[in-house]
Formats: sequence, structure tokens, C-alpha cells
Amino acid sequence: MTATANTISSQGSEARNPGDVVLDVNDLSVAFPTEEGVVRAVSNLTYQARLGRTLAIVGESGSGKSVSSMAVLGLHNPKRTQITGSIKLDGMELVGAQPSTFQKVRSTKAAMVFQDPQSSLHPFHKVGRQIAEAYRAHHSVSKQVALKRAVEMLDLVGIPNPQRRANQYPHEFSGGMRQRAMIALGLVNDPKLLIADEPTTALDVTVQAQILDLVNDLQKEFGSAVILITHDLAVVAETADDILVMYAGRGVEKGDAKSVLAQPSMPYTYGLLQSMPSHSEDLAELKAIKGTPPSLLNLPSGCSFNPRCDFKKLVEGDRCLTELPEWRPTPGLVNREIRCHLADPVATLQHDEGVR
Amino acid sequence: MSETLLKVTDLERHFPFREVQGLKMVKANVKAVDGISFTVKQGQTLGLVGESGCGKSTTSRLVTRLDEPTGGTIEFEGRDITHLKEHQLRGIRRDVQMIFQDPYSSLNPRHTVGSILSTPLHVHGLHKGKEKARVQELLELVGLNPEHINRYPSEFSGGQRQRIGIARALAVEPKLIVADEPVSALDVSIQAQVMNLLAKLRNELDLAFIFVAHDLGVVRHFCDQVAVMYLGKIVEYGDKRKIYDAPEHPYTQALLSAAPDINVARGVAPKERIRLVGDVPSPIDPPSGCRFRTRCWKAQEICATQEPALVAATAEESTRAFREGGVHLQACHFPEVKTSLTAEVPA
Amino acid sequence: ANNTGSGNGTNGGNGKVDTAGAALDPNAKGPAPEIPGAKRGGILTVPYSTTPANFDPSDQFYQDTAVIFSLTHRALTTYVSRDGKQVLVPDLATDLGKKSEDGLTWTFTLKDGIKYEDGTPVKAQDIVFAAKRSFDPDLAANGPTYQKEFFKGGADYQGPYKGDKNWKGVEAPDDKTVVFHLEKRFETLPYFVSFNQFTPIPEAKDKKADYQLHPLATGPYMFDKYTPGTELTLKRNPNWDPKTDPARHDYPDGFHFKWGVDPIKTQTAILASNGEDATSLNWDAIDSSLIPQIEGPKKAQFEEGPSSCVIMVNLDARKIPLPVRKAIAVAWPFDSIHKAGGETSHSFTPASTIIPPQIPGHVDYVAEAAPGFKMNGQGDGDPEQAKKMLAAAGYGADKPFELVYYYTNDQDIAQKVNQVRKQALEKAGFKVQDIGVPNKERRKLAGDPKGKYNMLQSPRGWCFDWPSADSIIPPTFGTIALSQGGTTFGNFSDAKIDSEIKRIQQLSITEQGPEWGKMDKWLTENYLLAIPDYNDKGNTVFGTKVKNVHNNPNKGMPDLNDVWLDQ
Amino acid sequence: MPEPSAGTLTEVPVEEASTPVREHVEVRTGRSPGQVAWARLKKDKVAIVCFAIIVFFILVAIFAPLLYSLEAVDPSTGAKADPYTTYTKLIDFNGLPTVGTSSAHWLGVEPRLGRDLFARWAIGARPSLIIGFVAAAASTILGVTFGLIAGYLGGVADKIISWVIDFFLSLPILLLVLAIVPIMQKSIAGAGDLTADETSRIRFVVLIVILFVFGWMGLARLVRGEVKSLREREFVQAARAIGVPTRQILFKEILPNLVGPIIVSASIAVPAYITYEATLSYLGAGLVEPTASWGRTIADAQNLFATYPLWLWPSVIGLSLLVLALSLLGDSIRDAFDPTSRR
Amino acid sequence: MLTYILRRLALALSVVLATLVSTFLIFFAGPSDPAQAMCPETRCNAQRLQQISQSLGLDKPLSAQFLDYFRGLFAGRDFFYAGDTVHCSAPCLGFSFVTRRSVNDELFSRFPNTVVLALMAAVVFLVIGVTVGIFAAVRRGSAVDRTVVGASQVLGAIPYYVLALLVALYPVILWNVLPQYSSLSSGVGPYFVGMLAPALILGVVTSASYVRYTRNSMIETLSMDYIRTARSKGISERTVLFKHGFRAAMSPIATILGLDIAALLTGTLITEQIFGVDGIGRRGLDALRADDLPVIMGTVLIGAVVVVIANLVVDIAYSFIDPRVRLS
Ligand SMILES: Nc1ncnc2c1ncn2[C@@H]1O[C@H](COP(=O)(O)OP(=O)(O)OP(=O)(O)O)[C@@H](O)[C@H]1O
Ligand SMILES: Nc1ncnc2c1ncn2[C@@H]1O[C@H](COP(=O)(O)OP(=O)(O)OP(=O)(O)O)[C@@H](O)[C@H]1O
Ligand SMILES: [Mg+2]
Ligand SMILES: [Mg+2]
Repeated sequence: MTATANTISSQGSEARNPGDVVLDVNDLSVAFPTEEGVVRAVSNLTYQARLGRTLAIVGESGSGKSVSSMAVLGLHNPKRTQITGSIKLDGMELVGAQPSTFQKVRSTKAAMVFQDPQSSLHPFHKVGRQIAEAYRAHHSVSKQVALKRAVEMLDLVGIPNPQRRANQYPHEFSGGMRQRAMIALGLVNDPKLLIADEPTTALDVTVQAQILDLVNDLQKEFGSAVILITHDLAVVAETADDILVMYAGRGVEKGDAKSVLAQPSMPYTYGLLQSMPSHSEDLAELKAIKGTPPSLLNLPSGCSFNPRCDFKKLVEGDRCLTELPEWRPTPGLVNREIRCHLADPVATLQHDEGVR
Repeated sequence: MSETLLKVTDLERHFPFREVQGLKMVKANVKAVDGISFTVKQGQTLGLVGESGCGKSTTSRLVTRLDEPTGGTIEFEGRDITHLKEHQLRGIRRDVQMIFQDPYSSLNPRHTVGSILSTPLHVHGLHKGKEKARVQELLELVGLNPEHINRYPSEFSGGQRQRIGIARALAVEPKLIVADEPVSALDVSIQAQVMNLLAKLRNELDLAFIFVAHDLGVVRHFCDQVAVMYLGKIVEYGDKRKIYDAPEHPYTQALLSAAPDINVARGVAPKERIRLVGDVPSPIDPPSGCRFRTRCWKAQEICATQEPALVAATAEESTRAFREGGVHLQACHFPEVKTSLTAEVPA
Repeated sequence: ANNTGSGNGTNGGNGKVDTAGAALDPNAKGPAPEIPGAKRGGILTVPYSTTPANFDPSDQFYQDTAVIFSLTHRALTTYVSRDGKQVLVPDLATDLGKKSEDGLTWTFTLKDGIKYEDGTPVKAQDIVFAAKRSFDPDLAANGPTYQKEFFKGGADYQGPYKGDKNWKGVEAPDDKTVVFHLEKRFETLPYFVSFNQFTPIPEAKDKKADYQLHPLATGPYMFDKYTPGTELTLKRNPNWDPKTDPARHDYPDGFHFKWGVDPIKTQTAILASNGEDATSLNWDAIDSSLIPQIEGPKKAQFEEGPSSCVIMVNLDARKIPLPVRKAIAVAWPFDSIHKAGGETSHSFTPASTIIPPQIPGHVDYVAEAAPGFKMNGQGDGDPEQAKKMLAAAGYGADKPFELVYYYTNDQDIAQKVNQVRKQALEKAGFKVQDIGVPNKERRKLAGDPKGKYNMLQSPRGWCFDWPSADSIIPPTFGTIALSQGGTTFGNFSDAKIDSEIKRIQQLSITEQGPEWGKMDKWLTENYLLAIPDYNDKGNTVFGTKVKNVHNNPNKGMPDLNDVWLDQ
Repeated sequence: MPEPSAGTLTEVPVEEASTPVREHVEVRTGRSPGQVAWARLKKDKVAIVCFAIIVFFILVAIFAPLLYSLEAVDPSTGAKADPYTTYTKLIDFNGLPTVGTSSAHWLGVEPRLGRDLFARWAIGARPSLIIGFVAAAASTILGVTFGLIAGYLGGVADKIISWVIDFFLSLPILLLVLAIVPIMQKSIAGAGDLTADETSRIRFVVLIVILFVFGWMGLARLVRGEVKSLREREFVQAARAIGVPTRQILFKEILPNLVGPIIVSASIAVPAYITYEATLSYLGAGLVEPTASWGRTIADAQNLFATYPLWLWPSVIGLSLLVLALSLLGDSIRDAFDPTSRR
Repeated sequence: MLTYILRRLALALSVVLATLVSTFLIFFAGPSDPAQAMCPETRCNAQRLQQISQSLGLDKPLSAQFLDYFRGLFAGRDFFYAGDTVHCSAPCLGFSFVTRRSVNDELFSRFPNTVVLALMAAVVFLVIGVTVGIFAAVRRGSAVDRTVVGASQVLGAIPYYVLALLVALYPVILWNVLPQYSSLSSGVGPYFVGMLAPALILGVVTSASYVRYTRNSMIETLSMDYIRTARSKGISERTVLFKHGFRAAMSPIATILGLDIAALLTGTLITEQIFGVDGIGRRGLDALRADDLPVIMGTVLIGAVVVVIANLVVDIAYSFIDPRVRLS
């Protein structure tokens, strides 16, 4: 099904070696029926995460980054969510799985670090206890042993004086320390996959750098797969191996992270890069993508990006408006895929940048 | 040289609070802003950067006189407005306006766009009888459809709301706009739209800006001068180019090195990162001497005892500044002085 | 109608009492005769709606506490129930007292062997002390005031604590003798000394305000646990000697009084007789919602009989001329008011006299307010006739006669009665000004002779203190009350009435009865100072295991001394 | 920073083919928050049923005289029934009615007095509704005023008002009210003598006054909290920056944002006051004769509910149904104003 | 934390003081004459009135009267009665001329009954309210949830005293399934069993609102981010609900409970009245009928103190439940 160039088949088997696929998401759609209508938060999403590699999922707010990754851990309310497609975590199919299955894989196979560490830690429980609880949920050990493990983890994520800190409440931590504690919580059961959902958005630049370094270091140490969700392309440039760009619930471009950022081949990715001030800091005017993202209640027909796309004229007929582009390898580039009708996107976009 | 619009000297804002320590009631202060000085000239943009809690918003609120300083002076067009009463501030309210960070909470959800934009007109008695036309004009100016005058804020996206906020600030035809993180809440693609709009307006209307942001890229793009704040103090102040290309204060250096760089993807070697340890100390009880010393790798004894002044790093620099006009001040006992500006990134 | 005390023993019936003499039995001796079939044991629970303010013997004036004290405390005299009639007998005294020639000194001698519950003997000095204590304005604030009027120097005496130490109104020349010195003749003194004010209190054990927490018993029962305002339990008194007591039995092992209960719920519960309710008894007026039960299947659990109270429609004769008073009598909606007031056929009997039938000397008559219109406390009045009478007296639509009265506006029933009354009076052509005030205030306002009212002033009715009209007519029609700043029936000062009262009071106790009866008729027919309304009835509801309940016509309450429990 | 998702849940703007220069917003939900709430409310079946019930009772109250005039002439009294005239003819000597339901007395007559129960029931809806709504309106005004002052001014005013709120909240209100009702009645009446009608009118006023004097604290506390947070909201800061006078900020900027909580709180207050009035009547400090009120009737009839059920139950049902409808409607209103709540 | 407790304590004291002053003013400076109210009928005359006034100190200026009362609260007080001094030890609430006892004796002996009733009812409504509320929250939107919420609404809409009357009559008196109230003097067992009926009905009716509070609070808590975190740990749903959801959901309930104490007192007052429980509420009502001002005032004061203390306890307890409060 996937057309990634160097597919390492790992269907149905456990991932052990660096490069093995831990998470295989296939044609995943997540929709929420609401009063106003059905919110199609994620549509036909396909991607893989591999051991030892960092996959960045980028996209604007509301593009479905969190929703898709929460689906992996089964954190949506099953009564209010329609999930279709397939999510294979370490060979286990999770779409339609029992709550008990999810309970088993959470924290052991896949763990998640949430965006806002302030609200994601329980305000009434001590930090050490919260981490120890996750350990005890999957290991039959005494409280003391689990607490010791929690202290080790706090130490590991670089919290000074972990013994004392374990005995404190989250509100006694600073923002950066809370996020470290969240990471400790995520890693306590040695998961094969760590999903970090915008782990640094709420943090200051200097602290953000600390946390990103930490995640990178830890990944090297544990060799696990990391999915880094972010909207900051500069962060991706410095930390990720692979990238998946999402727009309005769909993946629109994926491939090697550096390559995509250096040479975007989908107009949306291109637009994003162009609108970054640090990318074009000396230009008097930024090249902004016009318009705003579409409503998920009522996606435009054809390519979701078409109302904002400057290049749709270059596609013959009105295919952009009528036909949803399928994933295809980017012409002329290896290890890259896009969803775009442009015949020669690379050349088109390069030309456009030259014009400016 | 354009004339000085705003002159801030030794501005100070302490928030007093009481606390019981043992059996005593102790009075303490949150020193949110603790003696800062800067000037803004007509048509110029001053950027204010720094980590969370360093006093950026407090400064904005003081300058717009939404809050009253506990020390120092604020002069606007030569007039001391530091302690003016609300009714005396009417004139200032026309000349100094504010754009807020949160496009959701900065618009009253119960008012239509028309009423949000006409309120300043009514308050200041501007465009009497032609308010509606003016509102439509304003909408057009910020790139919104003038027919949407009867819509409520909830019907607009974040970027559009921010435009409404900008239009509101422009309604009174101010001379100085204080923008407190106007694009931080916006997505990259929208952020660019708004930045472009602000730049366009600045040029067309000859506005001065105080522009607060924590995104160094945004500040670099938009500002002429930059002030770097740390714990209620300005630690480095000067022309954008100087600050970015030849930072002298260790904190500025750390800040700049911490920001990830997209150009890494294009093969530019990653900057060597200065890793700061720990967090920003509490403004209630800031470190003695130099406030940055607790996280500084250059810290020595003198840093704890003596507070460094905001001065030019070297005599040459001082003369250069005098000669060329571009100031560059910093507050460190051991500034790093680069003589040549070679680290420029090719555009 | 029941009556009390007839000389002819078993002749219960409806026979009129023309002499009160036979209601006295100076020779009665203990023990009280056994009641056939009675069993000993069990606790009788008595829940009822009111709450006694306190249990200080010097302060008692109410029927409920009198019933309770009748179990625990013995005075100089007391009543026994003989064949359904009340007879005054000696209790602590050996006889009903010896009167001096001039009638101003009475001497009582105590029986031998009377002890308190703690075993100490009762002395005459204790009764003297108790009698003196009944003058204390604080401790005896609610008690009767006859002693102040009749005892020598009583008017100013302030009791043993604050009063004149040398006061000699009551004396004990020795341990066994009590002597009363009177200001004026007091023929009914033997009745009066049955009051709890004449139960002995040993001065050494007096605790003043706290004495009420455990007043020393002389009767068959004594205080066990007492929670003021809530409940009281009585247990047997080991030092009571039945042989000295002609009036009391001690069948139950104890009593349990509970106060402030909701009468309807209590009665419902007692009629259902589950558990403790089967050995319970309640003496509140029966609620109309329970009448189907007590008239039907639960008939055996209900007892009723006359009480000591007669209710009148009081008119201010100073302000309302006689013809108008008669018109009011004609207009008065007796039945409607009774219905609205929640009265039932079990709570009253219509009255046409001032003296109730159980009092010696009662004369049964029905006066007429207008030709053919009998004042028998029944019917709903005749508004047309009343209008005619008003017209004859010079009042009409253009110049209506205005009736002004206070009514209680913080009690639901009083409000309702007022609705009915007002509507009826207005229908008869009166103008009505009904002034609503809270109950406590109404008592004050309606008891003020200078009040704004012209009718329905205090008293609303009168409950006799002993079975003689001597305790009805003088206090309610005499001028004394009025001159002392109180109100009376009619608020009327009339020399003829006063001299007649004085004349009768000089007669001996046995001669007084018929004379009062005649005066009753004379008063209503010639003056109509107050319209006789009804005689109150006492109701008792009791559980299935409670036996031998009979109403005491002096109190409108059951005689607990005779009750036994069938366990 | 991403946009808060709560906002995007309901307010997703739709972007259609846009011109390069300026954005067109194609708006589907062109409404203020109040209008949104109203629209949600209109879709809420429970709310509509409750509203219908409330309207029904309001109509009953308004047209009560008309309603009971539809009853037939009573053959034995020869008159048409009204709520106040007593007909003891229809009552036996134990106080129970001798007539049952009939065309002249749809719900029979009142024990002891013979007043028509239907007429009293219909007219008895009035006090409940009037007291409920008037007291709720009054306490709302009081609560909002104090809340606004305390929340916006802060400082000493806030301290004082908060203290007063705390003070009132710690009073054992029922007992105090029971004690105060007669005292207040006396103060209002002054030295004058009152007839039954005057008394019952004064009682009415006293009750309303007492209910709102002891009932404003909850809302004041709520409004104070809201104002405190609204005050820090950027649109208020913006208004200040523009130079909008304080009074205008309070009433034009802040107050409109409190409409939701205020309506919700008022809609909760109405049934609460109605219940409270009934309770006071039960305890003897409520309305007095000859006023016909459900609370009074329930208090009167409580002991005859088995013997003569027609007396008690219509009022209990009326009161309960009205209170139920009002509080369910209150719930619906709250839900309608709260975008995150979905039942 | 200490600041917080001290400030809270000062507030509580000031509120009690204000209650004291205002009730004093209402009752002793109001239009009704306390001496007149206490003057028994048969012997009331000007002299007697004056004696009572004197004995109670009513002839002194109001401020002096208040000072006497205030001093009595802390140092005890003597009353002159029947030529004797009656000592009323601190906290002296006064002396009732109606019952001739110190108000303390009158009220403190009954207070435990009220407390027992309130506590038993609290157990009932907390147990029912919390369990049913959580159940409804977890099954949010289901038929069960709707039934529970609807039932609690209906229960809340029927006048409480009607329900209480029905319970007092049918199960207690007529069917005899629940025993009647009996005082502690008739034994501990019967006492508590007899409290069952009043506590149950008060508890069940009160639980209606607690079901809703709990449900709403639980629903809100379950939507918090930290619950999502808890789930992501792989712990059982039960642990998520009870260990993580429950405690956080309960803290607002604790606050409401504190605020509700005043309302609970109202409930006990009616319940005591209907079931004949000998508590201070019922005593207060009796006192109202008898115009026994010192007792009324004592009852109001005790009520206020109870509410203030309950609020204080809840607030301080709250700061232990929620560690965030401890710092501020
Ligand atoms: N439970 C839900 N019910 C309805 N809509 C939902 C729900 N959860 C999320 N959505 C919607 O799904 C869309 C995608 O949300 P998601 O949180 O995945 O965005 P995101 O890419 O993570 O954005 P952000 O950068 O803001 O975190 C949003 O429009 C959101 O409003
Ligand atoms: N009203 C206030 N009372 C007490 N302290 C305050 C108040 N307002 C701000 N502070 C404190 O002053 C300091 C500076 O706050 P300010 O909001 O100016 O920071 P900032 O630089 O704008 O931060 P951010 O980037 O988070 O917006 C902070 O420590 C803050 O807690
Ligand atoms: Mg997200
Ligand atoms: Mg800020």
C-alpha cells in the first residue's frame, strides 16, 4: 500500500532494529459528529514511524496533528469519534481494538508527551507518584521500587535534585521542569514510540532548546521512534529525520526532513517556508499564503489547498477543484511523496522563488 | 533625524504584596520592570524581546498608561505623562494605541465589528456623522470586507480578528502603536499576512512601533532597534543589525543561539548552541548585582556585588555610535566585543 | 352534658346538681379503691403538643402540668373521681380544713407518715414555705393570684426571698398544723389548697430557679429524667404510702411525657397503635381528619368529656349599646366560625349559659336575643333579622355600626375564622374593622381596657379553677378586674352586678351554687355583656393497651391516676 | 501558539475563493453569542415543553378570574364561586365538605370554610409567580450591581462587598427570616392598625423584600468573579487604551458579557424563591389570609391529604410542576450559553 | 498557607461579630419589647415589667446592653433572678425568662441532636450524591444518566416538607417500617435508629442537588488534560476515574458543601419540626412562638457560628485537598 521508496516490510512482526517500522498508520480517518455537522479532523492519513528516527508532523493549527496521534493511543472517546483505516503499533492493529488492548500498549509501546505540561500533570498528586504509577501499571513492583524508578527517570531527564523533586507537586515546578517530568513520565516504561505533541510551544526559547536537545539525546540513548509534532519548521530542520506535512486533516507532503525543507515540492509546504521571517529575513515583505485554512466541516472539493493555491492555474482543467490528488512520488526527487496535481512541482516552485 | 516621540527614563513598576513569613507580615515587591530607559523616534520601531515574565507586557502597559509606574518617567512628545490621571490622558489615548496578543480575548464577543471600530471614534468625537464610512474605510485598510461591519468577532478567524484589532488601534490615528506579541498567537501562514499588513501600515502612515515578541526572527524582520530584556532590566539595546550580528551580552548570545534555524536544512552548519542551565529566577527576589549571573558562564565575583550599567561596550564603540548614530549598549561586566561584523548570513 | 359531684352516689345521668356540698368528702381515707381488672406494670407514654414552661410547683396554673403533678405531688386537698364525678377529698391534710367563726382563719392538720421521695418526713413548715414561695414574682410568675387577693397582707408580699420576713399570712404553729389568715372570706379555700402551690417544699432543699429540675415528690411517682421543654419521665416513688392516699393508684411502672409533638401525627400514630404507640395517650383536641376513625373502627380508643372552659363572644358594653349587642347575637355565625376554627362535634358543645353544666348550681336556660331568636350557640345567624334590629337602633347602610376588633394574624386558623366572621357581620349590615396583630400582641391589646376595639376583647372565655361558679362569675363580671386595669366580659362597670356578686360570695360554699345559677340567667337576659358560645370539650386518644381512661370534667383531661396498661 | 480549540469547535469560519487583496468571510453562523444560545434553546425540546408549562401557569394566573367564572352556579348557595367567599353551608360539623367535585366546584370546596378550591388554585398561581419573578428580578439587580462594583473597582469596595457577601452567606437565613418577618411587617405598618387585606398585602411586600435581601449574594459573588476575570481580558484593556470612560466600560463592555450568567442565575432564582415562599408559608411566616397561594394551601391541607386529597394535591402538583419547569428551563438556558456543555 | 489561614480566621471572626451585632440590634432594638414578650400574662404589670427590664439590663443604654452580652460570651455573666444570682458561664448566650434557664442549657443540650441529624443526612446525601453523580457522569448522555438527572430534578421540585410529611406518616407511623424518633435517654440504639427516617429523607432530598454537582464536576474533570495523561499511562479506566478524576472532582464539591451548611440548617429545622427531633432548630421555632428573644438570638448565633466554622474547615481542608492553594 505504501509507496515509500525503501519500504522495510515489518508488517505483523515486532520492531527491533533501528529503521524497523514501529507505527504504521494507514488510510486513517478520524471524524467527530457534532451539532454543526461532522468534523473531519483527519482524512486518509498514511505514515510510518521507525525505530531510531524522528518523524516530524507539521502543519498549522487544526490540521489534525494531535487528533491523529491521539488516535494511536486510543485517547478519543469511542462514543463520539468515528475512526476508520488502520493503525498498526508494533504489529498490533489498534483501530477497533478493545480498551484493554490500548491499556496494555499505552506507555509500554507508545507514550505521549503533551503540549501543555501545566495542565497535563495532575495538580493534586506528587510528580514522583505520577511517574511511579505509570511504571506500576505495567510492572508488578512495590511502590518503593516504582518510586525509585521515577526518581531515576527524573534524574535522567536532567532534573537536579530528583529525590526532592519527586516529592513535590507540579505547581512547584517551572515550565521547563514540568515538561521534563512529562518526558520522564513518557519514557518510564521504555516505549518503542514516543509521541511529543508540541513539547516546546509553551516554553521560552532557551528552555525550548534544552528540551529539544534532551529529546534528541534520549532518542539516541533508547533508540526508540519519536514523532515530533510541531508547527515550527525551524525546529524540524534541526531535529527531525523525516517529515509529514499536514493540511486540513490530510498529509500533503512527506519525505526526508532536510530535503523537504530545502526543496519543498508542494505549494503549501512551499508557502509555509516562504512566510517564515527567519527564512527570508531581509525581504521587505514576507510571502504569505493568502486566505485561511478551510473548515473541517466542509472541506473544499478536490485538493483541500486549492482555494489558497497560487499554482492551481498551472494544472490543466479544474482538476485541483474536482479531484483529490493521490499520494505520488515527487517527480525528480528520491524518497519524497506529495499530494499535488502539479506536473513538475519542483521546477514550478523553484521558478517562483527565483521570480521574487 | 526624526524627532523623539517617546522617552522612557528609569521606568519602574513594582507590584507590592504581603506575605507571612514565620509570624511576621512582610511586604515584598514583584519587580516586574526595574529601571529601564529607551527612546522611540517617529517612524521607528523598537523591538522588545526576552523570556516569559521578563516584563515585556508590563512595559507595554506602562507606556500606554494602562498601568501607572512606581518610578521613572515617561515622556511623550516632550510631555511628562508618567502620573497623569485618567481624564488627563485623553490626548495620549489618541496618540498611543495598543495591539494585543490574543485575537480571541481582545475583541468583545458581544459587539459587532462596526461597534468595536466606531467606539474609539465616538469616544474621541472623530468623523462625527460619518463614523460608518470611516469604519468601512478602516476595514478596507486592514484587508477586510467592509460589508462585514455587522458581524460578530466569533465569525472571523484568528488572523482576521487580529486585523480588526489593528483597525481599532488605527481608528484614532495614533502616532505610536505598542504591539504586545501581535502575531504570537497566529499560525505561520497567517502570521506572515499580519506582519505584512503591519509593515505596510507603518510605511503608509509613518507610525512608530514598540513591538514585543519572543520570536527573534519576527523581531529581526520588523524592527529597527531591539531591546533585550532580562528580569525587568534591559541587558542589551541597539540597532537590530548590531544586536543580531554582534551580540555583546552573554544573555543575548544565548538567546540567539538557542533559536533553531531553518537554514540548517539548507546545509548551513547549525550554530553552536550555548546551553543555559536552570530557569529565570523570581522577580520577587532577583539576584544581586548582575541579574543574569546565576545562569551565566562568565560570572565572577564582581557580578554578584556590582550591577553593570547599560553602556557601550568599548570606547571605540561609543565613538562609533556617536559618529554613525547607531547606538549599541549592553549591561555586562565582561562583554564580548567583536571588532568585525563578519558573521553575516548570505541572503 | 356531664356533670360533677352528685350526692346520690351512683346516679350519674343528667341530674342537675343543686348543691355542691356532696362534692366534698372530708372523710375520705386511703388507700384508693382498687379498679377491677387493673394490672400493674408498663410505661405510659404521653406525647402532646404544648410544652410546659417549667416544673416549679409554685408556678403551675395549667391543666397539663396539674395532671402530671397529680402523679408526683400531693397538696393539702385533692380530687377523686367517683363514678365519673369529681369529689374534693383531704390529701396531705386530715380533713378539708377548719374555718374560724368569722371565716378568716383556716386550719389544716397534716396526716402522719407522709414522706418525700428521699425518705424525709413532710412538715407543716414545708407547706408554709411553699405557700410563701408562690408569692415570688419571679419564680411564681405564671401561678394563680388568689393568694394575693385573699391571704392576709398578700397584696404586697414578695415571697420568702425578697418579701417581709415577718409575714404571717400562712403559719405553722407546729410540724403538723398549717394556718391560713385571710383578708376576707374565702369559702372555696379548700378547693384552692388542692393547687400545686400547696404541695410541700422543704426550704433546705430549695434551689430556687433550679428547683423545677427535680421538685421533690410526695405522690406515687417521682421525677426520673427531665429535659426542660422536651420530655419528662416518671418512676415509682418508694416512699409513697398508698394507705395515706385516698386519690391515687400506681398501676403503670412509669410515665413518659413528650412535649411539642405534632398532635395530628401523634394521634394518627396512637390510633394505629404500633409498638410504643399502643401504650401512648394524647390529650390534644382530635383533628377533624381523624374523625372518621374515632367515630368508626377506633371508637374504643377515644374518650371525650367536658373541660373547665366556657367560651363567649365578648362585647364591650361601654361602646356597644344593648340593642346592637343583641343584633350581634342575632348576626353571629356560630356554626361557620366553629367550622372555620377547626372545631368538631367532639371539641365542643354549644352553650347558652355562662356557667357550664358540670358546675353546681348550673341553670339550664336559653335566652332570646330577639323574639323567637334563641341564643343557643348554634346556627349561622340571621343577617336579615340583625339588619332590622340595627335599623331599629338607628343604624343603616348610610350610617353603619362599626365593629372594631383585634384578631391574630400570625395563626392560620385565626385568620380563617376572621374571614368567616367578617363576611357574616358585613352581610348583616355591620361595618367591620378587623385589626390584624400577632397573637402575643393581640393578647396585650385585647387585654387593655383602653384598646381600640369594641368587641372581642379579653377574656375570650373562662376556665374555672375549681368546680364552683365562684371561680367564674366574680373574676369575669366583677368590676375589680376592670378597676385593676384588666378587661372583663362586657368591660362593664355596674353597681348592681357588683353588689350581687358580693352578696353571693358571703354565702357558704353550699349555698352559693343556686344563686350563681340565677345570676347567670339574669346577666344574659338583662345585660348580654357577652354572648355564650360553647363549652369546650376534652379529647383523649389512646393506644389499644391503655385502659380505664376517663375524662376529668374539671380539667378536660384524663385522670392519669386511674389509667392502667394491658401488657 | 495554536488557536484554542474550543473556539474552533463552533466557530469555524469558511473561506471561499478569495480575492488577492482582501479576505471574504462567508459566514454561516452570523450571530452573537446570545443569538447562538437562543438558537440552541429553540432546538431544545425539554426547554420548549418547560416554557410551555410556564406560559400555561402564567396564563392561568392572569386569567384566573375568567377561569373560575366558567364554573356553574352552586345550587345550594345560589352563587358563583370566587376564591374568597366562604360557604360554610357546604361544610359539615366536623369541617369536611359535604359536596364533592361538581360543575360548580371543579375541585370541590375547601374544608372548614367552603371556599371554592379551583378558584383558589387558579388565583393561587399569582403569588408564586409574582414573588418568584419580582424577587428574582430585584435580587438580580442587586447582585449584579454589587458584583460589578466589587469586581471592577477592586480594592476597598471589593473587600467590603465580599465581606458582606460572606456575612450574609453565614447567616442561618431561614430562622432569621422567620424572626424578621413580623418585625419587618411591624416596621412597614408603623403604628397603624391593619385589616386583614392590608396585612396580607404588606406580607407580600415583606416577603419579596426579604427574599431578595437574602438572595442576592450568590449572583453577586458570581458576577464579581466574572468581572474580575473580564477586567483583565484584553478587550477591556483595549477599551481603556482607547479612553472609554469607566462607566461605559462597565455597562457597554463588561455587562453584555455577563448576560449569560445573569440569565442563568435569574432562571435558577425564580424557582428557588417560589419554593422558599412555600416553605415560609408552611412555617407560618409566609403569606396570610385571605391571600390564596399554593404555599398556604399546602400548609393548610397537609393533614387532610388522605382524607380530602383534592385540597392538597392540586397545589402540590402546580407548585412542583412550575418549579420543575422553571429549573429545567434554567438548565437548558445554562447549557445553551455554555458551548462546551452537551447533555 | 499561614497567611491564608490567618486571613480566613480573621474573616470568620469578623463575620461572627457582625452577626452578633446585627441580630442583637434586630432583636433588642427592633420594634418588639423583649421585656413585654417575656412578661408572663397572669402577673404582668408595670412593676413586673420594670423588674424584668432591670434584671436583663434592658433599662441600660443599648450599647451597655450589648457590652454585657458580649462580655457574657467570653467571661460568663450573672443574672438576677428570684432574688438570687444565676451564673451563666461563658460562652453565655443569655437567660430565658420564659423557661427560667440559661440559654446555654436550653440550646447546648439540643445541639448534639441537630448535629447528629445533619451529619447522618450528610452521610446519606454525600454517599448517594457522589456515587450516583459519578455513575451518571461516566454514563453521560445515556438513558440512565437522563433518568438520574431527571429524577433529581423532580425530587428537588417537590416542596421538601410535603415529602418529609409523607415519610413521617407512612413508613414511620402507619407502616411502622422505620422507627420513630426517640431521645437519647431511651437508649443509644433506639436513638440512632429513630434518627434514620429524618436523616434519610433529608439526605435523599438534599442528594438531588449533589448528584448534579458531582455529575457536572466529574464531567468537567474528565475533560481535563491530566485525565488524558492518566489514560495515556495505561492504567485501568477505574483507576483513572477514581484516583485521578474523583479527587479533583470532589474539591469543588467540598466548597459547595461548606456553602451549603446554611441550607442544611434550614433542612434540619424543617425536619426536626416534622419528625419531632429535639434539636436547636425546633427549639428556635418554639422560641419564636413564645417570643423568647434570648433563645432566638442564641439559635441564630449558634447557626452562624456553625456555618462560619464549617466554611472555615472546608476552606482549610480544601487547601489540603488542593496543594496549589497551600502556597498562596
Ligand atoms: N472531540 C472533538 N470534537 C470535535 N472536533 C474536534 C475534537 N477534537 C478535535 N477536533 C477538531 O479537529 C481539528 C484538528 O484538531 P487537532 O487538535 O488535531 O489540531 P492540531 O493540528 O493538533 O492543532 P494545534 O496546533 O492547534 O494543536 C480541529 O479543528 C479541532 O477543532
Ligand atoms: N498585576 C500584577 N501583580 C503582580 N505581579 C505581576 C502583575 N503583572 C505582572 N506581574 C509579574 O511581573 C512579571 C513580568 O510580567 P510581564 O507580563 O510583563 O512579563 P512578559 O515579559 O510579558 O511575559 P510573557 O512573555 O509571559 O508575556 C512577571 O513575573 C509577572 O508575574
Ligand atoms: Mg495539537
Ligand atoms: Mg506578555
